[in-house]
Amino acid sequence: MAETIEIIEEEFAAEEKQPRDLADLSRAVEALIFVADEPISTRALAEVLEEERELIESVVEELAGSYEERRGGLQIRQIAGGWQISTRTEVHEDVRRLLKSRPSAKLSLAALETLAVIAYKQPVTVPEILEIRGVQSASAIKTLLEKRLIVTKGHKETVGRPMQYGTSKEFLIHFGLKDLTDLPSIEDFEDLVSP
Amino acid sequence: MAETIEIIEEEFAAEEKQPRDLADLSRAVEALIFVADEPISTRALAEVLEEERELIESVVEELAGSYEERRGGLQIRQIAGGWQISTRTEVHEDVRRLLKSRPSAKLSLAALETLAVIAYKQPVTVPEILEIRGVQSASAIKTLLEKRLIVTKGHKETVGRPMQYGTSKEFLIHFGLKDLTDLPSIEDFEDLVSP
Amino acid sequence: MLAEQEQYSFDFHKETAEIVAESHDELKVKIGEFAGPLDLLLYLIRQEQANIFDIPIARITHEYLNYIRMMKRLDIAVAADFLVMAAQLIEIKSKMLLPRDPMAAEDEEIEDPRKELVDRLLEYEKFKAAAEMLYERSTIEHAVFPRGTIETDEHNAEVNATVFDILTVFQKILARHKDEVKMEIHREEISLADMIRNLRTRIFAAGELNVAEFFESLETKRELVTAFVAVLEIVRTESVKLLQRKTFADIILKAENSG
Repeated sequence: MAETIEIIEEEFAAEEKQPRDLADLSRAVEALIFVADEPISTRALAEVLEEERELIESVVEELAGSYEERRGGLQIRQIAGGWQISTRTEVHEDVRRLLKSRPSAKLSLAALETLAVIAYKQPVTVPEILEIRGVQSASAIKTLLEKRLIVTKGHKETVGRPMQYGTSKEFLIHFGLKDLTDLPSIEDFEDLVSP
Repeated sequence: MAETIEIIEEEFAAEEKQPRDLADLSRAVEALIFVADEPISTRALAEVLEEERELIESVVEELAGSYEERRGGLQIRQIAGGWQISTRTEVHEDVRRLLKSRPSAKLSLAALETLAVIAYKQPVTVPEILEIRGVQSASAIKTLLEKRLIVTKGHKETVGRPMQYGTSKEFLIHFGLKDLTDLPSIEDFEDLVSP
Repeated sequence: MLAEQEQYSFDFHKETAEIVAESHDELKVKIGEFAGPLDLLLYLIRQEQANIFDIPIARITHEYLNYIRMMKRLDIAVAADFLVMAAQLIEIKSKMLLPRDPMAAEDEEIEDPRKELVDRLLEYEKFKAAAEMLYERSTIEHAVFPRGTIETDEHNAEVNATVFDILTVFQKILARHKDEVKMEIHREEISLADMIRNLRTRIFAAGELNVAEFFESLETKRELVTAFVAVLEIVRTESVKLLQRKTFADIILKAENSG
């Protein structure tokens, strides 16, 4: 009799630290991605849920896949080093009609060129950008700073200690990039330019 | 016969738009509920989608039912005369833990102003910050201390020996600065101001 | 519908600058501006269907200068960088006209004066292609929307900051501060008539007034100037005289009837 009781107690103790089942984890992950106001990384999810990163990774991927399969109005995607729920491109016209939003003011050609140089050459200084573009980029840089697409990256330790610039997290979000390695390599553009 | 076909074709052309299939409507409805800042009413949805209210009503109910069935982390619920996507009660604990653990990356404008004054004028006392900002900064200073962006720098040897504040090592890390001389000066951006 | 859309959707390809020949020597810039001298050069080279590795420098220079002249005629400010490039083109052109040094060895490689320019153009063109890629990516991204605000966001109505924000915020505080100081000065500004009235009241109330002390009680330069004029004025027009009881002593304003 005493033996039986012991066994039951052990079972109870084991139950207390039973791992959460996958459906439960997936539920939690979905809710957390929804609530986070910025793309949330696998690491942050794992920390909040106190689970292994690898496990969370597979749960998120499974969840993103299920959204994909369902083909509803929403998607879970990887952006700026994290996961985010957003609408699908297919419904953008309806969404735009609701938000009465026009495609947000786009960047000028000068700003786009400057941003391309900064993205590929970061950290990069104003004189270095001038060297590549052949034209002053001051107002473009100011616009990019104001739009938070670029950030300062400290002074360069050369004569005059010029300020260096690099791209921001907003840059990744704005251009739908997972991270900087998601940018196509600059050499890839070589084939496109004049023969 | 040929005439009849023509007439039918004309009728089709006259119809402004072909009715959307239900899956398509459901996708749009889901996206609209998701992006709306407030619970969105069936009427508003019907207006944006240019469909009959009754049809939209049944589409939303069907969609809410499918969320219910799936038992994921989110639900579509009717609230304040509209529809809203929110997290399920089951996951509230995880959500609360996330909100608590939120990275201290964000600062209110008051905190940012106070931090700016401290960064550029350090070591600086509370009366000196008041003098510059023109408003009390007590709670901002408390926030900055809690976020470890500033530290105390001893008492100033004047009347009342007020406490002095300066920026911390975390401040440097947070803003990607090597050291305090790396803080941008007005001159660094001078070239950007002129058009 | 189409026209309406065009108003706010920037098209990378359409808004790229272009020069359209209206008649033989009347050129016209169609839309926008070239992003820089290299952008213009690439356009001219493509227009001439020239090989970028063998740029017909004389012809391209001619076209380039034409463009600059046209801009000036249209009163469009030509950025200094365009002029710098014009000078470089002329320099390359003249170098190419120089006869080969007869003393140089037959097999000695002479560097093509165009080489540096070609390298810059090729490098620039890569980034121009990258800019186009960014443009296309952002167009796709504009069809994707994040969720609307939810309750928890409201507890978090805060701004994300960068070093640039810190500096801008600091500048704004300084500017605000300056405005406040200016306002105070403005409030305390006093007219000459008021100053004379004030001075008179003080002199006749006490019978005399120490000029240095009076001046010290004033705060701004402007007030001092007004006060100085007021002193001269009151001495000239009223029964008040200036006196100094001994050398180097304070100057006193004294009402004459009070003895």
